[in-house]
Amino acid sequence: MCVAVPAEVIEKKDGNIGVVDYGELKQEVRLDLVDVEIGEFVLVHVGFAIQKLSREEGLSTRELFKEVYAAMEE
Amino acid sequence: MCVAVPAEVIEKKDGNIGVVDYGELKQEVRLDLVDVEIGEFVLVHVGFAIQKLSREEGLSTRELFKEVYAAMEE
Amino acid sequence: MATGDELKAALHDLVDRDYTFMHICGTHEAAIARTGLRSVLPEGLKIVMGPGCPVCITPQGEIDAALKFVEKGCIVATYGDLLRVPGTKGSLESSGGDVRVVQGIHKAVEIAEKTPDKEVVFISVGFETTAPTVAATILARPPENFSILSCHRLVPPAMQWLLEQGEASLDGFLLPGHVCVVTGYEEYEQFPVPQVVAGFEAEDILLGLLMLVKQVKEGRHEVENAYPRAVCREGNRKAMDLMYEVFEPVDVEWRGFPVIPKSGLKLRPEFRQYDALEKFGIEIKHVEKHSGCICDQVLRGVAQPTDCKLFGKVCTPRTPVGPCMVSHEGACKIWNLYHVRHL
Amino acid sequence: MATGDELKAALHDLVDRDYTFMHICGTHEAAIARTGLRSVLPEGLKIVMGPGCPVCITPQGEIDAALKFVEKGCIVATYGDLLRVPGTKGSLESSGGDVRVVQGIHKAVEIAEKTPDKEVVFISVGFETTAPTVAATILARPPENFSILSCHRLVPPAMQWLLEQGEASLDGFLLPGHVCVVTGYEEYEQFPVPQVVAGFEAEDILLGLLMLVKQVKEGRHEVENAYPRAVCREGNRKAMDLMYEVFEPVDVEWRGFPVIPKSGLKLRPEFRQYDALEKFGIEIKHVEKHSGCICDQVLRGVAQPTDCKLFGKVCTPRTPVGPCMVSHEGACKIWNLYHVRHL
Amino acid sequence: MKVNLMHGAGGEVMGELLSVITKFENNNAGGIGLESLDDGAVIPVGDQKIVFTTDSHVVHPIFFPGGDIGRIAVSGTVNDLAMMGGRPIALSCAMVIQEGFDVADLERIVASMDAALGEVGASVVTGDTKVLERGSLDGIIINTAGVGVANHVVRDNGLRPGDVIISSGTLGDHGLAIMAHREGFDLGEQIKSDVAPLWGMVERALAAGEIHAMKDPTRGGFANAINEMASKAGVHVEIDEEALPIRTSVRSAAAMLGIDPLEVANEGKTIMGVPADDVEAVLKALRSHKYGKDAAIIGRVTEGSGVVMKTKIGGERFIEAPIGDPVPRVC
Amino acid sequence: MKVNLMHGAGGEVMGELLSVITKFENNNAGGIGLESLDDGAVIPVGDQKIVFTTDSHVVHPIFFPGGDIGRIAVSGTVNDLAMMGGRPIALSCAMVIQEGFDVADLERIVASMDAALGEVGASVVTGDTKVLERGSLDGIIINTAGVGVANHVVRDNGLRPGDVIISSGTLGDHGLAIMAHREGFDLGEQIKSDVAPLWGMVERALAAGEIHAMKDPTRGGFANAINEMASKAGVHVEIDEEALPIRTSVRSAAAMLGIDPLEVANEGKTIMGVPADDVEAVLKALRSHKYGKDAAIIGRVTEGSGVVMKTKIGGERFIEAPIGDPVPRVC
Ligand code: SF4
Ligand code: SF4
Ligand SMILES: [Mg+2]
Ligand SMILES: [Mg+2]
Ligand SMILES: [Mg+2]
Ligand SMILES: [Mg+2]
Ligand SMILES: [Mg+2]
Ligand SMILES: [Mg+2]
Ligand SMILES: [Mg+2]
Ligand SMILES: [Mg+2]
Ligand SMILES: [Mg+2]
Ligand SMILES: [Mg+2]
Repeated sequence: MCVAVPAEVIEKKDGNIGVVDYGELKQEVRLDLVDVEIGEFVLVHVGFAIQKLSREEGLSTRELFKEVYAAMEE
Repeated sequence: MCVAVPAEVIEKKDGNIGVVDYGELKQEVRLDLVDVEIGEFVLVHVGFAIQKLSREEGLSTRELFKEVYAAMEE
Repeated sequence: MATGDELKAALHDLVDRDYTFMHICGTHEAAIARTGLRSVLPEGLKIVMGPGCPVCITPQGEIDAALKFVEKGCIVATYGDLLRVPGTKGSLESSGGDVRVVQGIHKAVEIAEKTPDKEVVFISVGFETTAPTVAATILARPPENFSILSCHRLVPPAMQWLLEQGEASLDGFLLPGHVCVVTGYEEYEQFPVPQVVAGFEAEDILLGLLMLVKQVKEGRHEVENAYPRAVCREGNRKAMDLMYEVFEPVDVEWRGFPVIPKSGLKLRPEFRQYDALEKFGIEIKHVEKHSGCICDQVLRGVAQPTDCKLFGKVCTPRTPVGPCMVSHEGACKIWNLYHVRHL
Repeated sequence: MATGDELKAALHDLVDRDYTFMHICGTHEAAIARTGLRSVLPEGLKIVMGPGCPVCITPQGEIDAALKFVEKGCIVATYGDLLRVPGTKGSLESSGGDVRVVQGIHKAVEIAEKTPDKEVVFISVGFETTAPTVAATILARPPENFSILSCHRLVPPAMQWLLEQGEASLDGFLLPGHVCVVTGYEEYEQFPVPQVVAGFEAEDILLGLLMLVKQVKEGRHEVENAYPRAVCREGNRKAMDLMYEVFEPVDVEWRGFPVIPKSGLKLRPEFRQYDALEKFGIEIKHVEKHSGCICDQVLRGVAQPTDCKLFGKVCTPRTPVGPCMVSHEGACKIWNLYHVRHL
Repeated sequence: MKVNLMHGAGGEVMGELLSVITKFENNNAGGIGLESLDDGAVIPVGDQKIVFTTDSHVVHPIFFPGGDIGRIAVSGTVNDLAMMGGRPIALSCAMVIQEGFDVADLERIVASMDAALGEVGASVVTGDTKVLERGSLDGIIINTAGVGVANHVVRDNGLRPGDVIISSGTLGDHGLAIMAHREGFDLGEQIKSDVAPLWGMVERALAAGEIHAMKDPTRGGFANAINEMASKAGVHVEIDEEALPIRTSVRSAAAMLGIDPLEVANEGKTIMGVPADDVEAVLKALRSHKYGKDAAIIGRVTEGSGVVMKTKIGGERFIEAPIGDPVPRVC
Repeated sequence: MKVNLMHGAGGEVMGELLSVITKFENNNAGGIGLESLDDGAVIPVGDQKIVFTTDSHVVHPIFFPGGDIGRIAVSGTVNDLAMMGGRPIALSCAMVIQEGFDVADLERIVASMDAALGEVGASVVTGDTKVLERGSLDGIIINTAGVGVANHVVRDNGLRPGDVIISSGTLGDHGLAIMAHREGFDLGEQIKSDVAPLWGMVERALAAGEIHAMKDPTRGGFANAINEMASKAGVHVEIDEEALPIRTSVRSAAAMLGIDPLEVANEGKTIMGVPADDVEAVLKALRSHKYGKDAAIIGRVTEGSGVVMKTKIGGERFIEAPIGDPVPRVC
């Protein structure tokens, strides 16, 4: 469940509030549940950032597939 | 003050209710304030008959005028 | 009934100097306006308006109270006349509440019977003509969710107050026919001025005026009856008895007037459960009139609407400043509609 | 990310017999339907749906309670998803009350701050993904006129219950990516079945399926992570801690299921002032399901929507009988929209 | 400034709102446009004169003695076309419906519209439907627009001194039927609305003689229509109180409710200005049609301004456009 | 049965209501009538083909990024005329206004309507105004009907196998602008409605090549329009997900709100079926106009039925007309 969308943190404000960019669309979201810096990516659900997204891990999904598939080839 | 219209009592019902005819228009009205019989005329105000109208007196308005005016002629 | 032509001719014959008579009945004014009656009167014969419109003379504080019942979520039932009368904050019509126009109090009771889970408040205006219908209904013990805001007024105390002021140089009064249907006219005999009870057809009014002119000319001052088909001296005793069984007279303010002693009607203690003010703990507040309005003078017959600086400018039927511009029976409104536009 | 074509090719290479996996996430089902993902899977590879839609599994009694707050004149704030879910007497959308769609609980609190003279009740549904956002908000002590109806549910107790039933012959589970973002997946390691945490792009799901097939083929049963850019084993500790600071687990009914132990969340005593049920003295009543509906079996993966006699006839998205036809994420609704019409 | 109810009730107050709403620079398609505030517009297309008009209809109750909102929606637009001399050809029908509205009622409304269309040979050819959520609309609003074709366009500003004023029938029926039928007066179905599509009747009148001006006395009633006609033409109109055709039942209800029957809507009448020479023929043509059998001469046009009524008592008073919708009064 | 909100949201459910509302025997004036449920009707008058259409407009908020209810009221009707191949000539404007509505807002709305009219050379020539009391309407409803003239009538049922489907621009802008602007999402003015009167653009396309079918994807969005076009023509349509022009901001908002951008209204777009030979020319003509610069080929027509989308992943799924207005979802 749970629609959640990735976004980049582009501003931090007082009171656990941040501004994120979903892609040509900016919105204020709550940062109560994560510790993030400007420039980092988060997953936003019901107006709250619920987790940081790791760019490196994201890129490595392809690697993950390669690993999985390579393992199978054997 | 007080819009009031003459009407003929054409029916009497239980509970101080009567049906009157204003002239091609019938309506139930309350008879709490008057003692009337079918065929008599009443003056209706806010849905209540507030007085019986005397036909004879009504006709005599013309006489009344004549009296008044005649008296003046002298 | 005598014909209009005969009556007009007689009046023209008779009137030889200026006469000013006051009627104290909005329905008289409405009939006069509707029939263009003033246009057929001999020069010199003037009819001025008194405090005869029960909507006009209902103080703004009472309208504000009615709006409070709306705010409290009550169904407010009343006559159409009251719908557009402005209180301090808008009118019943624009209040957005559940406001029902009813023909009479009995229909308001029917609403209460049909909606037992809602409070129904009937805004009860009117003179002696109307109060007995309210009394008869209250005596039948309406359901518990029903109550009334009594804004009733009695005519003779106001007339007495007017006479005591002695400002207007009046030659006599056209008495309100439908009030007298109920009250009779014995009570008016105390007033030492020419008075004639008149009905509401053009002919009734012409006859009433004729009888007034005649009294003046003959130096009499008594109460005569030009509306005998509906009015007798003793009135409708049954109706009057019912009224006093349920209500008692009380000192009360009239819109544009000060407090007039014993000029209002309050429910007697045994019927207080139907008193909406007590039931909801609401008080009538006095609201100051707009400074420029001379309504009080208009209602006392000492000024005409056109004497008011606001008339037709700041104060119009759409943006009424004073009570007389509010009601369909209000002097200023009627003048605005029928007298001023093109004449 | 791996390309779809590579993933599809790999899956086709690998699948040599029938496999059935269950996802327990409505958003997975929505993504599968939206991308036409089933149409690219090798024959034999089936994805069935579990109880993963928080709207579907909210019992009718809780919707009825939400409608009671409307009746009491409260402003009811909630997610759009709940608007059209039918209670016993209509839905929030058709209730005529002051119902506001909000993005999240913090917006409901803003409404409460702006309308201090009104009670605002937030209907709080959602799994572990959502509950921490509610906890963080409650910890900030919203105003007194704010409260919540907690309809939250936890995933692992339901999964445990499903496994204990052992009805569905499942080869493994696609774990709900966004729940695991918060909870991590350590807790799932107790279950002796192949499980893969997956994201919501078509490629994420394909990768998850690939990893599941591989586990089965290799005779392993463990929890693997196909969504590492968002999910780690420990999840978001901060979010989980907040959640348990504010809520405590409670036995609760799921729509179409019996009471599942420790599967709900209730406000801890120190936050009871925000419990709308206590504040307004309302109790959740159990409502019997429509007899023909096999939603419980659908949600447990032992039946498909098309197995239900009511499906598409009596029960349609416009006239939903069971919970699965209600939500945008409901199995029956999604099948009605994407699978059945012309295929 | 805020819009208030009086802004919607016709007359002078409405004029203020209209001055805002009609402030279009693009207001005329080469014929008679919005600026003339007539019953409809005229658009020249090829060698034809297309007449075009619209009205939104809100009526409570939606079913009333003598008709329903559907019959009004068709008749209102057919009549506005007819008032311009236009034969009604095609109507649009746009319904805005409140959630919860009864579909059976919709069926009745559509059947009623269809019957009214059939009377004059017009069709509803295009439509639109919107459903609003509970609480955002009370019942149903039906808008119709109409397209007609005129051989000879008739305006509402064409009164000339010497013209005779004709009413095609009794006045006040619709307004008083609605009011009497409303809850609380218990007058039931004793007064019937006059709602009717008038093209058939108007067609006969047009064929019988010259008609200088024509208007349907709808919102604001006869009082509003005759004032508009007089002021647009810059003439004085004198009305005979005794000549006004008013049903006894309408008179009775008007007296009881404290309402002037000249100030309430008619939905099946036309007021015409006809040169003296053609009066006989036009009157005969009107009376030959079922909707015109009570047609009567009610006044005359002279130079000057304003509308005056000669009362039975021999007095004179102005007939003014009403301010606000009439409300039943009792005191 | 009672009317419910889904009856007003387009698609199959709305069809049920339409079957009641369109049950007129008098439904055609000799051309294309109500029975065809096209964007508008066609009425032959003299040697001319008159196009006629109507729509009632209810929008919340009434002012939104990129437009307002006035611009929609004009554009919606201009576009329905254009979809039939009709040059817009004259519009009617019927406003139903709630008591308390701000007159300054009315002024803005009228100015906005006037500007949109000016863009295509049409005029508002006739109107109507009703004021409803507080509590009986939420804000304002504007109905416009439109009269146009067509040289060559285009239908919405004319798709033929072999045709190419063109969208005149990006999809989902209006619906998501409205949703994003609503209270509670704080997205402000980042997404702008596409509301625009399209006659100028359509005129160029009509001159450039043959157009077999045309429809504006308003209520129910592209998903509704393309299904209607396919089912009326009895053809199969295949859409390329990757070819669909959707703004990044619209995509972002759609993802965040859980809304399918194909299911929300557009107010300045047209979907066309064009024979393969004319595609280049028509596309070029569309792109030459400011409202068509993002025009794109998005699919093709084959024999069969239904509308299928080829997804990016190489899958297939049906595009169905939505049931009910989309509501933002978060879980
Ligand atoms: S015109 Fe208005 S302000 Fe002047 S006396 Fe009359 S009501 Fe008062
Ligand atoms: S089709 Fe309807 S009744 Fe059948 S299982 Fe699904 S929700 Fe239940
Ligand atoms: Mg007209
Ligand atoms: Mg019109
Ligand atoms: Mg009209
Ligand atoms: Mg439409
Ligand atoms: Mg005309
Ligand atoms: Mg269209
Ligand atoms: Mg249209
Ligand atoms: Mg349209
Ligand atoms: Mg109109
Ligand atoms: Mg078309």
